[in-house]
Amino acid sequence: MTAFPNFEWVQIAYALLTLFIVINYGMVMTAVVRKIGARVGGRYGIPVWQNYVDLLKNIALRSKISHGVMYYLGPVFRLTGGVGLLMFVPTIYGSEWHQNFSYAGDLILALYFVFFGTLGMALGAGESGHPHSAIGVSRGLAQVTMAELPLALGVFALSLQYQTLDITEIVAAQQGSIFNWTVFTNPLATVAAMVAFVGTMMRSPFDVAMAPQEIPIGPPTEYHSSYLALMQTNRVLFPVAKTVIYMNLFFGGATSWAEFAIKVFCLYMISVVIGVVHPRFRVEQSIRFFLKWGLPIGVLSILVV
Amino acid sequence: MSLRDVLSPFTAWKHVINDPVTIKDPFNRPGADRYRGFHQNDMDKCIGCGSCEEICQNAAIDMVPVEGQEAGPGDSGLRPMIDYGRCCWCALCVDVCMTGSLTMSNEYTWVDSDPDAFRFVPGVDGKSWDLEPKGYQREDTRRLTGTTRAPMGELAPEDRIGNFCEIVDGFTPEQAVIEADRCVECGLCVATCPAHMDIPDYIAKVRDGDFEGGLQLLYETNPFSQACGRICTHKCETTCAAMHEGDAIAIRWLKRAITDSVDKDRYFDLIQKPDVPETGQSVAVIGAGPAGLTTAFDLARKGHKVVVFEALDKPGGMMRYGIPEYRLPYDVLDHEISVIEAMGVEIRCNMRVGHEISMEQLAKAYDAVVLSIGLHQGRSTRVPGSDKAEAAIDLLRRITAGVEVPVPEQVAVIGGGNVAMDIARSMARLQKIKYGRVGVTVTALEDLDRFLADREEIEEAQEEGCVIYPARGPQEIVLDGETVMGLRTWKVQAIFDDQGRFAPKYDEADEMIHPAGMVVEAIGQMADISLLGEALTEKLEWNRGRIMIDSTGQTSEPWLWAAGDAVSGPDVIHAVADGHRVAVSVGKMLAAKREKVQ
Amino acid sequence: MRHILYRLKDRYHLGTPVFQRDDLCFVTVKRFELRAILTELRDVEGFTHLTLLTAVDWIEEQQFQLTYMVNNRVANLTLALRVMLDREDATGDTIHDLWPTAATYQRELREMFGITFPGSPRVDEEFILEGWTDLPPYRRDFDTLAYSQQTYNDRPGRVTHDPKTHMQKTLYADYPKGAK
Amino acid sequence: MKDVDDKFLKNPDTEVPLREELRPRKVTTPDGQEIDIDPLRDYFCEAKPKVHPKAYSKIVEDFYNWARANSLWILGFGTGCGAIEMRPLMTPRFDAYRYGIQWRPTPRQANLLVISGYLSVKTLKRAIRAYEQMPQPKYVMGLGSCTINGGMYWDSYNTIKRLDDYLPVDMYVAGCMPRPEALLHGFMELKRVIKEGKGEGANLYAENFDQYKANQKAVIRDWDMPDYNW
Repeated sequence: MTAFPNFEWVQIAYALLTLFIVINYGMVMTAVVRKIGARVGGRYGIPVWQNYVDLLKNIALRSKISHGVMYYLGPVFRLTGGVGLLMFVPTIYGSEWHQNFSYAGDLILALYFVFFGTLGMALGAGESGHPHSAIGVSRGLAQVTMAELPLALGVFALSLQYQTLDITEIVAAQQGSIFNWTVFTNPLATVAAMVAFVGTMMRSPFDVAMAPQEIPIGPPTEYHSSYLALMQTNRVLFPVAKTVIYMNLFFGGATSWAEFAIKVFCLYMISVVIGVVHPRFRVEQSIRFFLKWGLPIGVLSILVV
Repeated sequence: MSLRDVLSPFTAWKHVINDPVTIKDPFNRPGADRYRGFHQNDMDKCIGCGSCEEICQNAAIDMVPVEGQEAGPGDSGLRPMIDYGRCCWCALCVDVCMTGSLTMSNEYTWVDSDPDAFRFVPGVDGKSWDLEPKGYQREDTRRLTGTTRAPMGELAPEDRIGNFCEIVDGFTPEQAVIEADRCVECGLCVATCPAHMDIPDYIAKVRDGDFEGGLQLLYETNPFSQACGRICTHKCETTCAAMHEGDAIAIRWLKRAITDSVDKDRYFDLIQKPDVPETGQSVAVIGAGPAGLTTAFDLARKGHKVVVFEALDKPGGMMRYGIPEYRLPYDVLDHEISVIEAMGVEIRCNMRVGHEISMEQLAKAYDAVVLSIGLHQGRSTRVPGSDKAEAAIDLLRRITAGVEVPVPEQVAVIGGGNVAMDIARSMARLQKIKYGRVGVTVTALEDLDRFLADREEIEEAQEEGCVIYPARGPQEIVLDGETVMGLRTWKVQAIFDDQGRFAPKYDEADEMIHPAGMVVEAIGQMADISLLGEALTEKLEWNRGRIMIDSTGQTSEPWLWAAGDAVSGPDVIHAVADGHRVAVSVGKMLAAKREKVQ
Repeated sequence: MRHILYRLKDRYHLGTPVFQRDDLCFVTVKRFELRAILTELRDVEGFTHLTLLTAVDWIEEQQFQLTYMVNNRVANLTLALRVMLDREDATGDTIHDLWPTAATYQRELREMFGITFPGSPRVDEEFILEGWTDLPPYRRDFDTLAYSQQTYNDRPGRVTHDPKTHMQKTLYADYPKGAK
Repeated sequence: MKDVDDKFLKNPDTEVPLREELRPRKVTTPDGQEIDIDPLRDYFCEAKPKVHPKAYSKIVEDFYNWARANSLWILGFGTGCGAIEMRPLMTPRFDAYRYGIQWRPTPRQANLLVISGYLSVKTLKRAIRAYEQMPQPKYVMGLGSCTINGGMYWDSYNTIKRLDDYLPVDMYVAGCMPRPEALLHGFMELKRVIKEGKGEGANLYAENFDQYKANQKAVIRDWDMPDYNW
């Protein structure tokens, strides 16, 4: 217990509760967002409960086939990435229940988890035997790596600014006034990170690796039934978890579930606002975009700090 | 990539507050007014001609018998069943439909988990769109088949009235091909034709220009094709599918076109006696009319020896002596009979049975006797003075025979049938030759549109100057001593009583006197059965004054058959049909007899 | 167009040209001169584009007709050369070295008509059909309906009736029909 | 039916040789090792499709069926003309997504194979492979006349006439082609069938697997794949 000074067993239950709330929140929110996107396109869009039905349907499928151990582990890793990300970030600041397992230095861990899922997918999809999966994975990884560069630089600037890698402390430093938020105290780093945010939310114009019309259907080509259900769960969990990090790092975190819901939604909408109206970049285009815009801003933010 | 390119897409966000462009209820959207949706078929209009089946490029249509639709005149009793596993909704079937019964609704949704469910008979298998008024209908101005007859030359009334020349030119081969091309070859007419000629088949031959092949087809069912090509009552044309679209196909004239187009001498090459062994059996036929000669033709081709006894000078029966020359020229008839004679039929003219030879002799000398004596006695109106009236049939015979007949300046004809028209027009010609003008009055009980005569006969008679008074009942032949002065008629109010019995009612106030130097009665004919002799007349069974026969034409005597007008009414094509029927029956009897001998 | 034909006429055996439009002409040429004419059209007259190469099966004459349609884009002229081949032999001369696209057309003709073009690249490989063992399907002696019925199942249960015979059966079954 | 030239007889079945690159053979690896390869075996998994029982409890099965019906994922594989009729369904005009219908680009994630019109033998081969890769339960919908009885390709030398000879079909939509509305009707009807628990085409396929295979092999002459490859 010495390594985890403020750990208590009950936190596991609390964390599971957090997970539950966040997954459901993600389920509904992504559906609502899709509906909004549909309205922009002049459509009605899916019912808000459609995600649940799809999830249930996938679990209800009768036949499953496997391509080996890594194939199994792919979605598991992927989900672990999402869950882990959420678990090591304080979801609600100041809440004893939803503090999760946040420790000093966990920012690095969180960044690792952002990447972890994609890596897991790479391994799993690679084993699925589908030649296009591997291509999709490599394209996806290339793009994500490039998108993470500005984030890493922005986070570096942040850690220089706050002189800590503890997310809880970063959040704490932003409490009090809205002007304490990093977005005002360090706008350059925020911009750099937000470029990465848009780039990694798997939305247009940066979702070519996942785009069904591209290489069918990218990494998850071979995934189906409960594997796909796992991935679906991650698809709703992961963006929320990622948004939570950004919220904590740059937008003062959340002190209640209501604030959480609103802030996450608003942040998420940033990528949506861009995504639903813009066409996709090709992989090399988006990489060039990150190198040309994201990277200099990130470097600049460090220099400014 | 300019800043504008980045920013302008965001304007699309304004749609988020607009109503979606999505169709809110896609399940109840009607098709366009003229959408080519699922088929409808009006059972009352459909005649089951199968043109839709024929035209379908996808073999999607079957003609099937359905309950409640019986075959009958002009209706095959079949209805189209459409396989929606084949249909591509091109609407050719609707466009070709001869009656316009087949249409399309604008309904277009039909899902089912049973693939066999998509076969249905529109109009029979109830569907939700059966009464849907919208949908694709054929445009009235557009027809895939021609609607008007090919033109044919004929003599103008003023050119034809002074002579007995044939009126109608007949189709030239080119015209015939054009006319034949209108035929959809449904074959509804075949059932209507008493002789069930292969009408669509020979029309197809005409269309292909194969007149010789057509002639052979004609002779398979009708040895009087030349005559029928001119004077047939062409009942077939009343059930022609094309009449729903416009003019019926000129089936009669097409038949004539075949017979005219083939060289007269070629007939004997094309129609040859089949190579069958002589049976040694012999048949006597009484009367060389169409029924008798058809029987003779058929039996001779089966290898029997046939002798035809004809009371008059020349063979042909009523076709020669009842039908005026301007409708059926004698040389055509002579040629026709010569073809029949070429089968080995022997015709003995001027042999009146009962005079030169008796029935008993015939019965003894021949294995079978066929009685086809026709109707050569005119019926009388029995009004006062009718003993002074002439019988139309008698008059016609005298004209044909070249006997001098009295031709007064004014003639009154009683009757509205074809014989009435024949005598009226014949007298009109004689008047024209003698006096230079026509003075014929035709009176009949019926209204003009109920006349029994063919429409064209009536019209042509009127063109030639005959005056027709419909709905007038003869009351008296006005006499001045022995001289006929005219005909007195009353207006007819009703011909039949409530029970449908013949009981004319007259309006006595509406009286007319038709001045005439001759009154001709043309109200019907009957057979002269005196030739049978008393003993045979006693022995035979009778049915309302007619010899009773079974469906094959056999009388109650095993050796005697009866055929033709005397048993089935005045009509050449009926007589031909009778002839075939009797010939088969006789042939069977003879075969049985042969077997018994062996 | 006519000038071009005049120029060609002196040196080659040309059939009677058929003008379907002012800028579209069909002309029959001799097989042994085809290559020379095509080369000249391409290099001298500016017909740089091979629009299509197709065939017609004149089974009655026992011949295949190859149609080489070339197009002069600058002058907007289309000239189609017809070459007749013996149907029994059915061997054409490859022109894939004049226009590389011809190789694809020739593969198609090989598969659909059975006309071979020795020397043409990949000409014997499958083009559209897979595992085809029967007559080339575009040949006129290949009966596509019969093949289809012998190969692919129809949905059973369909019967049709001819109005004429149906009426005969129901209305006058005992009438002696015809002398046959 | 049209007259058929009964003199024409198609070639008696001659074997179509396996393509060169698919034959089992020995290859030498760059490091000199000799290995046997059999492309037909190496490319595909082999497991015969089996009949999957329904869920143990009826309530659960009904619940599952409800979910399956309301989450129809369609394999976006346009085999014929009807593929063009699906576009308006995906796009705002009809917006089928609001009914829980969406198109997936991979058979692994699809439940519904829409055969959108005629199937040439060549396409049939691909359609069968796509169908077999779909997870159970799976459904097939046939669009238009062609899938029912051949449609306008009834006399084609290279087009099958009855889809249900080769795949178990759950729903047919009449038309040539059916309009998008009719297609939507078909989906709704299919939903009803699924909810009633009658959408068991996949089990039917597994039960009559040999029959289906025989039919498929009768027309697909170059059968260069294992009997089952899902």
